[in-house]
Amino acid sequence: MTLAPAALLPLPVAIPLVICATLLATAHLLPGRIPDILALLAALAVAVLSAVIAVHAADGPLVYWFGGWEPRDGVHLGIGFSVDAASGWIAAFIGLLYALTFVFAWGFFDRTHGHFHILMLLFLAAMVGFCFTRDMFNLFVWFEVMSVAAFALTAYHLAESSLAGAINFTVVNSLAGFLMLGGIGLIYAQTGTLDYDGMAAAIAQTGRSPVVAGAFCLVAAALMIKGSIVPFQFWLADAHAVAPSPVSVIFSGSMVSLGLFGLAKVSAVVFGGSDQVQGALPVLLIGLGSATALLGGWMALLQRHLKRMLAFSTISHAGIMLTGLGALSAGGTGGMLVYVVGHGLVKGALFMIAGILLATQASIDEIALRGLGRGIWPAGIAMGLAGLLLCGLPIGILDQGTRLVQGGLSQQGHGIALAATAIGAALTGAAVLRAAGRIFLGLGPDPGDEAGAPSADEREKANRPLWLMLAPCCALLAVDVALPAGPIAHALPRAVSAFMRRPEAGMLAEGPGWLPWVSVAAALLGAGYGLFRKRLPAFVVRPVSASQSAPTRALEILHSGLIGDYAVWLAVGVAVIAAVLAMV
Amino acid sequence: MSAATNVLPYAVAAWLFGIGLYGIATSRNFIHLVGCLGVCQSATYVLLLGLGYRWGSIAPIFYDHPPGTPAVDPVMQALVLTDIVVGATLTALLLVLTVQAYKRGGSLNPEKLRPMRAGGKSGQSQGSSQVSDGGRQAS
Amino acid sequence: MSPRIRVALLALSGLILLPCAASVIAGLPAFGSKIALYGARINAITPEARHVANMVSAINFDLRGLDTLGEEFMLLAAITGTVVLLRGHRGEGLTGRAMRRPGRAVIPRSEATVLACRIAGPLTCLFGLYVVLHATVTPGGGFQGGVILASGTLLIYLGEGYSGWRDAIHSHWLDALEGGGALVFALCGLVPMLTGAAFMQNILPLGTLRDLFSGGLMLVENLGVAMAVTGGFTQLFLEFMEETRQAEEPDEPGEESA
Amino acid sequence: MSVILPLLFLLTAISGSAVVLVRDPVRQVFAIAINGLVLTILFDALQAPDVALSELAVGSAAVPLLFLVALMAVRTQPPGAES
Repeated sequence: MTLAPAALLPLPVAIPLVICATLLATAHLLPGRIPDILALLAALAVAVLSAVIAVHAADGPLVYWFGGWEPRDGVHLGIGFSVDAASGWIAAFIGLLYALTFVFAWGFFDRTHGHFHILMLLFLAAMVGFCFTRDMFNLFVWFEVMSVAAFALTAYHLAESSLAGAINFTVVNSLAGFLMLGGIGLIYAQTGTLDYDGMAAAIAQTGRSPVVAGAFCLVAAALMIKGSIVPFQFWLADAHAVAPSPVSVIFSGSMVSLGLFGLAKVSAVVFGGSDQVQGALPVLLIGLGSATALLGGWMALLQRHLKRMLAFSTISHAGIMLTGLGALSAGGTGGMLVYVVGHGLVKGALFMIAGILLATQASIDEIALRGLGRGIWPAGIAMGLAGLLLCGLPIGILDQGTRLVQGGLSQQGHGIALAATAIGAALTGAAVLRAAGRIFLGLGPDPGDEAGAPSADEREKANRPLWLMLAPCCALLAVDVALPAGPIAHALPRAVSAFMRRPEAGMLAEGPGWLPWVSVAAALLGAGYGLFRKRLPAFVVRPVSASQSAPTRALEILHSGLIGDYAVWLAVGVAVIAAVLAMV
Repeated sequence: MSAATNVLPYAVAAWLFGIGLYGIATSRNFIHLVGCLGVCQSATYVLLLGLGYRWGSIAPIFYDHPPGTPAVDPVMQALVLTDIVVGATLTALLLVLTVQAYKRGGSLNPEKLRPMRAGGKSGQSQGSSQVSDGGRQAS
Repeated sequence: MSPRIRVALLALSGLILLPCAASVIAGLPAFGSKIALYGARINAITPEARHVANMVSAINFDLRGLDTLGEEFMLLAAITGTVVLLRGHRGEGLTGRAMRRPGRAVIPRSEATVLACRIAGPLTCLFGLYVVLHATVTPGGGFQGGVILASGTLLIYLGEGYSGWRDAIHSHWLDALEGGGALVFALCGLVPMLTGAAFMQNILPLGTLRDLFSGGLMLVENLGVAMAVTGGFTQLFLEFMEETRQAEEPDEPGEESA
Repeated sequence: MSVILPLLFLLTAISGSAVVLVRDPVRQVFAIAINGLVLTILFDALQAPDVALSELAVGSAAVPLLFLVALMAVRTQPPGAES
């Protein structure tokens, strides 16, 4: 038993938990650097163990029953973990992201008796548990642990905007938790079990049932709130913009996409047998995903507060991932899984650059920082590269994910969604490149619409040498560029078939090769327009600014920061999902 | 048992969630808002325990009754227990955030206390009132 | 959005959701007609398999122990977060001793209050211990008992006053209690693995049904939860109380003597 | 038996609504405590003594207490004292 690879499954969750309980119990006894070291080791252990599990899961999912409660007579009595290769690799990626974040934050939180590390390790354990579990209520538990750790981390700076952002985040995500629990209650009453496979079997036998549809509506809404899909996206910009930069790395790099990962798993595995749900999914996911990709990209372009800009870019990319899911094909889902990793790597690196600027230049405002980045040009190179990767420069794993998503979309004939993914990526890339040009090259002395965007002064402790902060950032980008495309493309079809519990498809289709280049060109054009507006002839500038000012103002009004508005949008979103489900 | 009794618990759960959401949407005081969130949560308790109940059954504790006596669903009760812990932790965290936000922003009204706004109080002008980790050390 | 638009939009989505909710409710089994297979199955086999009378405790500590592990650490996250957020501006060094505001009169408590709290405090703690220890036989368990125990320490606050409370209870001990309890629970999962069993497999002798010491490993886990919850909630109360002591202005009548 | 439960459900709906509709936070604390008590009785009637016990400890004691302390902290703190 101990030698079987399946016996490893509890460890990536248990190790961070044990270490964080130990840290808390001995908090006041430990000398300064011990929490840093222990946290780093724990994250590395999680990454290595998850990778080992993923390798062993290549031939089929590994299953583990907690407490030895294996199913008896077809009834699932206990909680199980079931890890396919894709889930294992995602967990390994999360462990790596945490390890590099701990390096990035080395000594940053040394006055808090390891409390920061305790919260981060809990966050890590919850994410891994979320990836591995095969029990619906257990999924909810990890969802909530993740949320509670995130709420506290968001407000860490204790400034007015970070507290208000944290309150919005907490209220909206708590409502998400309640919706999810309600959905779990319904599906449990209907199927009499909490195990994914048990539920799937029961749902497949039920046929069309309003209870199943209602349960899916509630659970999907909850996971979309976590994944910041329109119209649930409002909390994200408030929270990610104000969290400390190491925390934002985790939020944008893994928490948001994990919500969509959960949605992919639940809709493919649990609700795979419900024709009603499967019929509604393309409409719902393609529609909402495209809207999210465009809105997030547009909002990103309008920002001057760097972390807020990156937050909106995360929203846009979450939309792209959702469209990949909406293709309902092996290619789309596989692309989405690869995209999660690639996006996490690039976005994590970008938030680290924002943290570097906060620490070295004591500002996060694009316009205030103009030209101030010249002294730290290596960060500028990293930011330029990350911006190009973000909009689709055809190298690296993010590009591979993009192509697969676009391949899935074009195969299913979703032309509009295909355009939305290209435009969304181009807009976010343009925003990042414009900021990089302004900060590190001193271009663009005359800001356009972004000058009217919200901003706030912020500083982060400048107690770390530049190389220590830059090294994990470059490591993330290097991993993104260097991960070999060939083996991934080779292993993906099998991994996706295990993930979706479907028969294996052949090689996955890739999108048209010119599309990423179009995105890159559009991003460069957009960034150039933002930086050289003054030098362009008036007949170009005037219609552009005239046509964008009205929608810009409307969008700013929508993102009001008022929790009451967000609650209403939440109800609207649930109503939209319910209406689509009812009409199928 | 009438038809109304058959659906009453579920209707009450839906009602509680709805009115809690209405309270959140219209609340003008963050502490009041946290209370409304608790009402939304009590909807989940009512739904889950309602789904786990069976007429004429005992509590799932076989102390006074021998094992085998028909009992209600213990799984739902275990889920609600976890849910109550979630509720308590969320309430505590939100109240802390509210108290701290009140100290910084001087108001409990969501309209006045907003995250980063273009024309808002926490815009450019605020200067050194932002407390960063470094600032915290000095204080 | 103005409040009126907001309510209108909410009403509109409510209107859309109403028929959907109605059809879901109509599709559910009638209230009180049946329970799920999973629960019925647990009721049928657990008393024999685990020798415990309380099914809810059996689920929380054995069948679905992993959920409780997650829940325990959720509590730990929330309390750590609360401490970080409340102490952030107060400074860590000040938390060790009672803060007394100069110029703030200590209003003496009435004899009756002190006496009542001195009687009620230990009684509450005793009841909490009873609830903790009878987890596997009667309603209650580590969580409920832990909250009651923490409330018992609050009665010390009412009886002995703030500084008495701070003298009696140290923040570090509470951290140790909370973290230690969580650690005990997590180790209850890992230690069985060393013997070749599954994570959190109940490998201890199970005792006899309806006996105080029935349930094997569940008793240890229950104790861990009780420790973590007692430490956690006491810490929570302590930090919240500290918050009211920060006043710049003279005291609020009734606060000290409450 | 079949009369008590529906009544308790209705009472829960009423006391929950009261928590929302009482707009003054100080009075709302009492509404919250009463709501916790009503839920406790309902849970006990639903044959869930474990849940009732925790709702009694958390919902009608600990949570209202936290609300009271938060209100006290807000009242003793002059607005904007930290900035």
